[in-house]
Amino acid sequence: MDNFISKKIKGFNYKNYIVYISFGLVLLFFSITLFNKGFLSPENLMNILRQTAMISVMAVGMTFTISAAEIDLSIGSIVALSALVAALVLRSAGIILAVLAGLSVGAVTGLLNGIIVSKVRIPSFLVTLGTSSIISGLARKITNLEAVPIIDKRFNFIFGSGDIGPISTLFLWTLVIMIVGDLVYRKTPFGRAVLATGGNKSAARFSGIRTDAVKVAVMTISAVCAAFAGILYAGRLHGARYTLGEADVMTVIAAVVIGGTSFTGGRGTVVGSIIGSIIMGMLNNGLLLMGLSVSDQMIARGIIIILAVSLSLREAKND
Amino acid sequence: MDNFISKKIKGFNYKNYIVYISFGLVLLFFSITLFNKGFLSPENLMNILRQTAMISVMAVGMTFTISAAEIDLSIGSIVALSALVAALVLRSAGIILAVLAGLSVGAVTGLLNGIIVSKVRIPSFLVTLGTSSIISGLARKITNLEAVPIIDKRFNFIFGSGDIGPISTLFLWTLVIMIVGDLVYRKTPFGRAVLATGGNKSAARFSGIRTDAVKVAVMTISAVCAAFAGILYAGRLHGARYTLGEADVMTVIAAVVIGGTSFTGGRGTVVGSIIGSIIMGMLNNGLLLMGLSVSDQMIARGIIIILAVSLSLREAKND
Amino acid sequence: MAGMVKIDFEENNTGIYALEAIDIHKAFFKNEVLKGVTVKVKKGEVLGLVGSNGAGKSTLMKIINGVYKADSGIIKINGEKVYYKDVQGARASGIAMVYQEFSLVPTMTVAQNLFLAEEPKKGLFIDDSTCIKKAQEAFKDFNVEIDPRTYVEDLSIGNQQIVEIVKALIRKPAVLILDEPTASLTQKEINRLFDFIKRLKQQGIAIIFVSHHLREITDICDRVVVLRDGRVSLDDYVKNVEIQQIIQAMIGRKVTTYEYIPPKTNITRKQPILEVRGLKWRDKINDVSFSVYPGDIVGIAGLLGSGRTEILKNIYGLYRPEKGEIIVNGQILKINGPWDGIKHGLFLVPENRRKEGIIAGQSIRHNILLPVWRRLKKRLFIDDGKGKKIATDLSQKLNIKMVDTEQYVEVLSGGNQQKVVFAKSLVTGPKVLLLDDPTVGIDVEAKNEIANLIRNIADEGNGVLLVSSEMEEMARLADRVLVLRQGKIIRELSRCKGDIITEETLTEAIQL
Amino acid sequence: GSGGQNSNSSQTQNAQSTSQTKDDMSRFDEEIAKGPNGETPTRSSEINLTEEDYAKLREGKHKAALIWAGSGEWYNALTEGAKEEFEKMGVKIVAVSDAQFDPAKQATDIETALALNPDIILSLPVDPVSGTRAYQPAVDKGVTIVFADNGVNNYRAGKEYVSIVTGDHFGMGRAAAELMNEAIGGKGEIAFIYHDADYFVTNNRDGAFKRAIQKKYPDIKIVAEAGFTQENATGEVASTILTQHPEIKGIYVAWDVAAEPVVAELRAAGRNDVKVVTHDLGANNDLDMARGGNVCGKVADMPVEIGRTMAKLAGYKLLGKEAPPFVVCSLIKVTRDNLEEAWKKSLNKELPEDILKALGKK
Ligand SMILES: Nc1ncnc2c1ncn2[C@@H]1O[C@H](COP(=O)(O)OP(=O)(O)OP(=O)(O)O)[C@@H](O)[C@H]1O
Ligand SMILES: Nc1ncnc2c1ncn2[C@@H]1O[C@H](COP(=O)(O)OP(=O)(O)OP(=O)(O)O)[C@@H](O)[C@H]1O
Ligand SMILES: [Mg+2]
Ligand SMILES: [Mg+2]
Repeated sequence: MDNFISKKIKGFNYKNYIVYISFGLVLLFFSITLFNKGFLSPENLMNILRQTAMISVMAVGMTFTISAAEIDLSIGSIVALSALVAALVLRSAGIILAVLAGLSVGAVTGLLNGIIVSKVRIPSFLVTLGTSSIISGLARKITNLEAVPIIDKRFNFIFGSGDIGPISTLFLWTLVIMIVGDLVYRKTPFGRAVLATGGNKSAARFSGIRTDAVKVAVMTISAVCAAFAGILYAGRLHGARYTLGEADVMTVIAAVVIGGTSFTGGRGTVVGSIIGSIIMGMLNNGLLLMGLSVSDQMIARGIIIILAVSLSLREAKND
Repeated sequence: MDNFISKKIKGFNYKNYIVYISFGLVLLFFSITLFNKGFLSPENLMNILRQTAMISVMAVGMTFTISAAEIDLSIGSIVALSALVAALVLRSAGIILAVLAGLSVGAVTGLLNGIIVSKVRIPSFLVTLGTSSIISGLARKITNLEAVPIIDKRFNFIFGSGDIGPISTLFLWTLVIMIVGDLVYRKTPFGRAVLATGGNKSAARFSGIRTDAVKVAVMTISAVCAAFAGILYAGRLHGARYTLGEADVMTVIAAVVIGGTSFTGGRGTVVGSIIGSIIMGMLNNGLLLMGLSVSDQMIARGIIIILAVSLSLREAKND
Repeated sequence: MAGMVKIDFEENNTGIYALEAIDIHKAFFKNEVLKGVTVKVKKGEVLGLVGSNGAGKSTLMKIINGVYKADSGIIKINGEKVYYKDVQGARASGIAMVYQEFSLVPTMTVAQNLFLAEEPKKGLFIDDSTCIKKAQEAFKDFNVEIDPRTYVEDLSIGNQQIVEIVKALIRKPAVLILDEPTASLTQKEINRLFDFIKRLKQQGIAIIFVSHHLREITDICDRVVVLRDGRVSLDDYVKNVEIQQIIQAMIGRKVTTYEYIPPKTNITRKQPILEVRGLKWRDKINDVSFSVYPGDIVGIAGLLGSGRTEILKNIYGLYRPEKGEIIVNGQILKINGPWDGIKHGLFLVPENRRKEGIIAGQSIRHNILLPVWRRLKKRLFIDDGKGKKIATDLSQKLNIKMVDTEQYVEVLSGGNQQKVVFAKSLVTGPKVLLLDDPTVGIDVEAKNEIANLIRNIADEGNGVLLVSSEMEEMARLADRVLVLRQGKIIRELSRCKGDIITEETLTEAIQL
Repeated sequence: GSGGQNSNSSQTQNAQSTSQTKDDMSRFDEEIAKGPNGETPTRSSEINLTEEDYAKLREGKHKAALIWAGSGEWYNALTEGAKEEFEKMGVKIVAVSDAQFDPAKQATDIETALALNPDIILSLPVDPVSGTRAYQPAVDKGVTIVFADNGVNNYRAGKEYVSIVTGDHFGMGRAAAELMNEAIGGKGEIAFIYHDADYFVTNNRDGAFKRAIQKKYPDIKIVAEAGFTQENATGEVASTILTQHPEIKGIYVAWDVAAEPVVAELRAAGRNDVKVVTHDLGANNDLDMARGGNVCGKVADMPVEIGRTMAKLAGYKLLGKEAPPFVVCSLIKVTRDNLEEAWKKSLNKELPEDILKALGKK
C-alpha cells in the first residue's frame, strides 16, 4: 500500500491521498478527546473494523461503479433480499447453496441494472432507484416482513460472528475483498477500461473499449458486493430482516467519495474507499463513546466530516 | 448512436420532452386501471397537486443546482429547521418576520454550502451531506424534539391550508415558484450562466462567467426553496416538527432527473422537474387508490418508473 | 527529401492496395456527408486527404476505423473485403488512427493512455514497468520530454497531441490514419513526425494523412485526394499537381495565400493600448515586458512550452502574475478573473478548443453568445430574437457548416467548432484581442477570411496579441514578433524597423 | 428444548399477534401483555427502592448505557425517567444511542458502548431475532440488562436479563377502540391506517384495536384499511381513503406523528366531522384536540414511568433483590378533558401554552 501511495504522488495526483490525511486527523481527534475512554483499546479498534466490514465491502463495489461515472442506489435493497434468501435457503440446504442463492440475487439485479443503463440509456440513478424500490418490495413480501433466524453455527461463524484468534472473520472478509478489488482496479485491463469509460467515454470507445459491457460489469460488481454484504449481515446478526441495509446507501457513497473517487468518474482508489468507510465507522464509534446526545452526535459528525476533508485538501495542496 | 445524435442535429434536445410522454403514459395507465375509482375526479387531481406542492417547490431549486453539475442533500434538513424557526418566531412576531426567519435558515445554509463547495472545492455531495447532518441535529435541539403548533390562522391559510375557490394556496405557490423559476432559468443571463457552468466550467470561465459565484448562487437557491417548502409544510400541518422533509431528498432529485435535467449538468428544464414531481405524486396516489399493499406499491412504483421512462425514450427516438 | 519520397513511391507502384474504401455513403440524419467516396492507399504510400471544413474527412476516417458504420460501401484490406462493426475490429485488421478531436483519458497517466485496451501483461496483471519503459523509449524517439507517469490532464495541449500520435504509432499498425496530427504542434515536432512517417513508409506501412496545411501535403504525401461536397473532386499524384490546383478542387476557385496583410493606415506607436511590465509567473515566464499599440498586431513566437499560452493567461486574469503590471489604456489593471479582463475590453481565444473553448452539449448559438448574455438583456430578460440574429450572421460570416444555430456544437466538424470559438471573440468587440492558435484545424479559405477579420479589428484602433504555431499565419498578420524562449523574450522582429518577417525567418529565429 | 418454547411465546407477544385468529373471544380477552415466557405482569407501582437502597447503590459508582431503538419525544421521556432515578442511585449515564430501527446499528451500538464498561444497560431492542446475538457480548460481560417493551428470543428473565418493562400495548389498542366508539357514537364506518412494518409495539397496538372493533363493536365497520411506512406520507393515504369512502366517520392512525398529515388532509377536505383516534401525545394534534378539531381521542403509555422503573429494576439486580420478570406500566386514555393531567403523567411535562390557551385555562 505504501508503494501504492508513493506511485500516485509521483503522478502529481494529490487527490488520491487526501483520504489518508483525513483518516489521520479523525484518528488524532478521537485519540486525544477519548484517550481514557477505551477508544484506542484493541477491542474497540477491532469493533470498528468489524462494524464497518459490510460498508467496506459495498464501498469496494461502488468504487467501480462511480469510477465508471455511474451510481447504484439499489445496494441497500439487495442487502436485505440477499440476506433473506440466504437465510431461507439455509433452512433446507447447505451453506454453499445458501451463499450462491444470496449472491445470485445481486448478480441478477446488477445485470438488469446494467443492461437497462447501457442499452436503454436511462441514467443509472433512475434505474437503480426503480429496481431498489422493486427489490425492497420483494424483500418485504418474501417472508411477509418476518425476520428469519439462522441457527447454522458454521454459517454464522464463517460469515460474521466468528473470530480467528483476535481477528474477526468479518475483517478477514474485508481484507480479501479489498485486496482482490484493489488488484482488479489497478492492475487489470478491466480496471483500466472502467477508469477510461468514466474518464472519457468516447476516448475509451475510440481506443476499442466496449463501454456498454463495462457499464454492465460495474453495475453487476456493486450489486454482487451488496449481496455479499447482505450475507455478512446475516452471519453477524444470526438472522435476516427486510430492513437490513436500508440506511447504508448514503454511507457507502459517502465512504467512496471521501475515499477520493470522483463522481465524474475516471479517478479513484479501492483502498481509499475502505479508509473512507473506516472513517465513517470511527465517527459513529467515537461520538457514541463521547457520550453525546443523539442530536449532538449528528452535529458533530457533520462538522468533523467537512473539517477533516477541508483540512486535508489544504494539506495536500500545500506540498 | 447516430440516430441519437441526429436528434440534436435538428437542434432539438429530445430529452426535454421525454418527461411529457412519461407523464402521459402514467396518466393513461391510471385513467384506465382506475377509471371508476375516482382517480380522475377533480378533487383527487387537486389532491395530487396539493400534496406534491412542496416537492415541486424544492424540485425547482434543485433544477438549478443539478444544472450547474452540483447536488444538494441538505434540503431535507433545511425543511425541518426552517419550519420550526418560522413556527417559533410566529409565537412572538408577525407572519412576515416568521417567513423571513424561516427563509434565512435556507439562505445561511445555502451560502455556507456554496462557499465551501466553490472555495474549498469539496464535492457538493460531501458538503451537503455534512451540513444536512448538522442542520438536522440543530432542528432536533432547537425544541428538544417537541412539535411546535401554529395557531396563526392567517399564516396557515396563506401557506398551505387555504383554498381560493377550488384552488389550494399550495398549488398557487407552486405555480408562482414555477413561473419565476422557469423565467430565471430560461430567459436571464444568470440562467444561461448556470447552464454554461454545468456544461463546461472552464469554458464558461474563459468566457467571463464567475463560475464560483454561480455555484454559490445555485446552492443558495435550492436551500432557500427548501426553506420555503418547510414553511408550506408548517402551514399545511398547522405546526412544525423535526421529522419534516426527512424522506424528501431522493424524491426531489428523482423528480428533477425524470424531468430531463442531466446529472452531468448543462441541460434541463424547470417545468420538466415540476411534471416529474407530479408524476411521483400520481404514482403514490394511483397505487393507493388501487388498494395495493405497501409492498406491492413499492414493486409497482419501481416497475412503472423504469417502464415509463424507457417507453418515452423509445417514443422520443423513433419520431 | 522529396526525391526520396518519389523513389519508394515508384517501388510500391505495382504493389496491391493495403486499404480500399469503395463507394462509401454516410448521412447523419438528413445531412448527407459522404455521397459515394472511394479512396485507396498502397503499402508504403502516404495519401494526403484534404477538403474544406465539414467536407467529410474525419467521418470517412472514422468509418474506416470502425467508429461509424457506413450507410453503404465496402472496405478492403490487402484486396480482401473486411467487415467490422467497431474499433476492435478495425484494429484486428491492422488499422490505427490519430483522431482529430481529443481522445485521451485526462484522468489517467500518459503510460496508461498509450497502452489503453492492449496493456502488456505479466501473468494476470498489467506490467506497468514495461509500459513506462516502452513509453519512455517512444518519447525519446520523438525527442520530447514527457514523463509517462504524469496525468494527461496536466499536459499542455501540444504535448497531449504528441501523446495521441505516439499512442497510434506504438500499436505498430499496417494502416495508419492521421487526422490533422500537426494541429497545435510547432515546426520542430512536425519535422519529427515527418521523419517518422518516412520511416514507416520504408517499413511498407500505408498512411492516410489529413491536413489543412497544403505545404505539408506536398512535402510528405505521394498522392492527394480532395473531398468536396461529399465527393472526390481530385485524386492524383502530388508530383502532378500544384497547390493552387488543390485549392481549386477544394473550393472551386483560387485563393491567394500567405502574403502579409498590411494595416490600412500606418500605426502611430505613442500611447500603447496594452502594456506588460516585468511579468513573472512561476518558472514559465521571467520578466517579460512589451507594448501593443492601437492598430498593432503583435505576434509571440516560440517553441512548444516556451510559455506563450501562459503570457496570454496572465494578461487575461486566468493566472495571477507573481510580479509585474498589466496596463490597458494607461490604466494599471487589478484583474481577478476573465470577467474583469473582459470588462476592460480584453478577450482571449484559447488554444484548447475542447477544454476551454466550447460547451459541446449546447447549441452553436449558446456558445457564440456566451460572453455577451448580459448585453443582450432587454429589461429583465434576454432578447433571444436579437441573439439568434447575431449568431446566425456570425456563423454565415465565418461560413460555419451547420444545419442551423440550434445545432449542438459537439456534432460540428473540428474546424467548424474552432470557428465557433473564434466567433465568440467577435461578439465581444474587444479592444485587446488575445489569440492563442486561433485557426487550428481551419481550412485555407476560412483562414483567409479570419486573417482579414483580425486585421480589420486592428485597423479599428484595437490591439491584437497573436500566438500561433503556424509561422505562415504569423508572417501573414504580425507587424511585430516577440521571440520567446523559456519564458524570456530573446528577440523582437519589427517590420517598421526593417526586419523581414517570413515563415523562414521566424522558424530560424525560434530555433536558434 | 425450552429455547424453542421461549422463542415461540415471545413470537406470540410480537408480530404474530396481529395475524392471530379472531375467532374465539376468550383467547382475545386474556390478550393482556404477558412476559415472553408467559410470566404474569407486575404493576410498575410495585417497584420501589428505599433510601437505604439508594445510599447503597451510590457507593457502587455504577455506569449505565442507554441503547434505544429510535429517538423522539417518547424516547426523550424514557431517558428522562431513567436519568431521574439514576441520579438518585449515583449512576452515571455514559452513552445514549439511537439505532434508527436498524438491528445492525443496534448491535454496533452495544459493542461500542461496552468499550465504556457500563455496569447497566437499559435497552429497547429493535429486533427480537437478531437481538439474541446482538446482546450476547453484554451478557458475556455480565452487564445488568433491563429491556423496555420487548425481550429477545431465547433469553430468560433473571438469566440473561433482569426483566422487561413495557406499556400495555394490547390495552392501548383496546382503549383506542373504546375512544373511537365514544367518538362516533357507537356506530358507523371507519378507516384503519396502520404501521405496515415489522415492529412489535405498533403491530400489537394496531392489531388489538382492529380485533377490539371487530369483537366488541359490531356496529362499527372498518371499511378502509391502509398501511404506511413513512410517518410523513400518511396524507396521501388519508386523501385517497376520503376519495373512495367519503362516508367514514372516524379514522384510526397508528401514532401521533403519523396522524398529523391525516388531520391536515381532513382539514383540506373540510371534513371536521371525521374523528381521529391515535396513540401518544404530541403538541400539534393535542392543540387540534383542545380546539375541538378532528382529533378527539388518544391513548398514551408512560415512557417516563417506564424509564424510572427500568432504572429501579437495574438497582434491584445490583442490590441482589428479587426482581419481577415482567412489569407493565399503566396507560392513559386522553381526551380534551384530561390533556393537562395526561402530559404530566405520561411525559412529566406541562401542557404547552398554546394548548392551555385553547383550553381556556390561560
Ligand atoms: N456525430 C455526428 N453527428 C452528426 N453530424 C456529424 C457528426 N460528425 C460529423 N457530422 C457532420 O458531418 C460533416 C462532416 O464532418 P467531418 O468532421 O467529417 O468534417 P471534416 O472534413 O473532418 O472537417 P474538418 O476539416 O473541420 O475536420 C459536418 O457537417 C458535420 O456537421
Ligand atoms: N502541469 C500542468 N498542469 C496543468 N496545466 C498545465 C500544465 N502544464 C501546462 N499546462 C497548461 O497547458 C497550457 C500550455 O502550457 P505550455 O505552455 O506548457 O504548453 P504550450 O501551450 O505548448 O506552451 P506554449 O503556449 O508556449 O506553446 C497552459 O494553459 C498551461 O496552463
Ligand atoms: Mg475533421
Ligand atoms: Mg500554447
